[in-house]
Amino acid sequence: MNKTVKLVIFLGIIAALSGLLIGAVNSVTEPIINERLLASERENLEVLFPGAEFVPLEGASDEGGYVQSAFEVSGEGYAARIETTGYNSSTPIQLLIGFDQEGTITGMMVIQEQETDGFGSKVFEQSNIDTAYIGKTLEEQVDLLSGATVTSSAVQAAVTSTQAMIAELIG
Amino acid sequence: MTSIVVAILVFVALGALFGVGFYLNQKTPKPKGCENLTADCEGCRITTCPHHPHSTEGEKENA
Amino acid sequence: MWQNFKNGFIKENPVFGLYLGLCSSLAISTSLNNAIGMGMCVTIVLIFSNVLVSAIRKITPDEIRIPVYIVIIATLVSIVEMIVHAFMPELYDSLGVFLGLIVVNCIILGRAEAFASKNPIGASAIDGLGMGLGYTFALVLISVVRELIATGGIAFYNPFDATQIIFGFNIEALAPYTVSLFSGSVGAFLTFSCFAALFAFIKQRSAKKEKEAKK
Amino acid sequence: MELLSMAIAAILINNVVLTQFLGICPFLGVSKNSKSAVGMGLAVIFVIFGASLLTFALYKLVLVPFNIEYMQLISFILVIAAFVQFTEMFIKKYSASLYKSLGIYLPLITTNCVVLFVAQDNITQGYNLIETMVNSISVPAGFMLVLFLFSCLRERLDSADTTASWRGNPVALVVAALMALAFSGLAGIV
Repeated sequence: MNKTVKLVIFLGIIAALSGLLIGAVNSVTEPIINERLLASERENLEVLFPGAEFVPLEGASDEGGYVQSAFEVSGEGYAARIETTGYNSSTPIQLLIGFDQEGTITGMMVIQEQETDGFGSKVFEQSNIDTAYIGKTLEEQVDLLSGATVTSSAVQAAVTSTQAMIAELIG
Repeated sequence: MTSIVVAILVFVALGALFGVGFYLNQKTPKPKGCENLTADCEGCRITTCPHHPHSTEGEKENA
Repeated sequence: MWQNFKNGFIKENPVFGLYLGLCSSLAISTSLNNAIGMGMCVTIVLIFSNVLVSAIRKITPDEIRIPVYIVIIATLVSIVEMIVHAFMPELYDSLGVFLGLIVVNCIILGRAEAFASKNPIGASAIDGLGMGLGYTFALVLISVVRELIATGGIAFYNPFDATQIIFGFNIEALAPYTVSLFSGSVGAFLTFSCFAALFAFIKQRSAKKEKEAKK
Repeated sequence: MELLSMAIAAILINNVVLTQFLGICPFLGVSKNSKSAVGMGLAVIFVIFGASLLTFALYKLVLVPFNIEYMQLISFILVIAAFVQFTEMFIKKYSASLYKSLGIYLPLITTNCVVLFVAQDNITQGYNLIETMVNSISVPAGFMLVLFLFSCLRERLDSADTTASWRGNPVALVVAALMALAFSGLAGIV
């Protein structure tokens, strides 16, 4: 038998065993890791998608780097937690956005924001969220809010980048 | 389950690629005039490492 | 065999004596917690890789032994990484990329090549344990000094549950004199060089004594 | 512009050797003279650039579609190792002069942590292809810069009269600490 073939077969067997082992360990640890990733965000996710099943999308990331974590909501769509900085550079804005299976924005929840009261903070009032964000399809850009340009354009850029990622996920 | 099968296949392919590369590289002779060239590395004190300058002089330290 | 084990600590301490695995020992020695976590991971990988390499030493073709070792080590590190990720999430987060970089830690490949490929399984396992503990010992030394100087205290958490402090203290008198520089790279290099010089000093002195004894 | 500041940050501010502690072994080992420092540095740039592109493609085209991201570490190390072997073989075969200046350093690179770090970093940072390319040139360029500077210092250090127990690596690490201190002063430029 050719020597090279023999060597390749030996290494192949070792590699196959290793692959099997890693696959097996992964199938044990993956659900635990997913559960842990979910645990800290479940509470917020439940608000947007009550009673749904969530699967963390670990490798998911967007072009602009705004997305902190993303989840597939089985049967309902997707959710993404994004972070961006508006006017207040020391406290970033954190939002949780819900998408349906076509990528239309169905919900938005403010996790953290410390923008200027009366200006930037208006972006996160429920009335503005309902008109500027909810119901936007993947092709539409979310609206800017006059009088809060810095904050709302920061959010717009982050949401646009997230929409692009969701579009890629839907495929 | 299919993911494990794909994982094994990818793994075997990469492993074989590395093995073949390693073997072929070992068989390729060094070019003329470079036979005795070695990169001296003194990053660690393992004198048996082929890159350690002491390895060619035999074991110097017998600590 | 006891000699092998002891060698791993002082004379052939993998970190201070042989300068192996410097990258990780400098980077994660910011706290005792990280040092022990990393040390344990490396020790486990080292024991298993030594055992496996030794177990297949008679059937491994010599030409491709290095690739075989690398595949074995990478597999073990992946498994350890997944287990730590699942069961010790805080440790996973604080070790970060260095957990995966155990693969290229020269201690492991070095021991596989220099010891395990030539010795029976039992001796290889003990060698792995000795070297791993020697590495942990070095990491603990550096990290204790760095954490004390940088924060004025030591804290060690339960790796399975980070809210539970197993052991910790704060020296009040030190608090006004903490040097935060020591949690960064400058402190790492300085602390390490002091220990390396100390170990070199011990080694040189014992060599001198041996020489005199021979005379 | 963003790419430029990314490159400067990778070379000077987040220098792999001085702030991330990666590649310390070659930093101490191959810094005996500036010629070998440059050779090693160039070899590392080449290998990291090639290996990063390959691992990036492997991740996006194989690991993600088949949902086997957990194979990242192990497949990357194999790709890097294979890439180094094939590169060394081709250089041996086709260019003796290139082998003389760069090739002899290739065997030292397989277990160089910088290579694996950059390959993984490109993925965890979520870089696109262009950013990956910029990152995988500038990180090793920072490595080469520090290696070269250090080798120049080291030539002087070797002729200095140091106490026996500090001779060699310990005093070299003190110099590294001072370099890290100096580089930390650059943190504000981007």
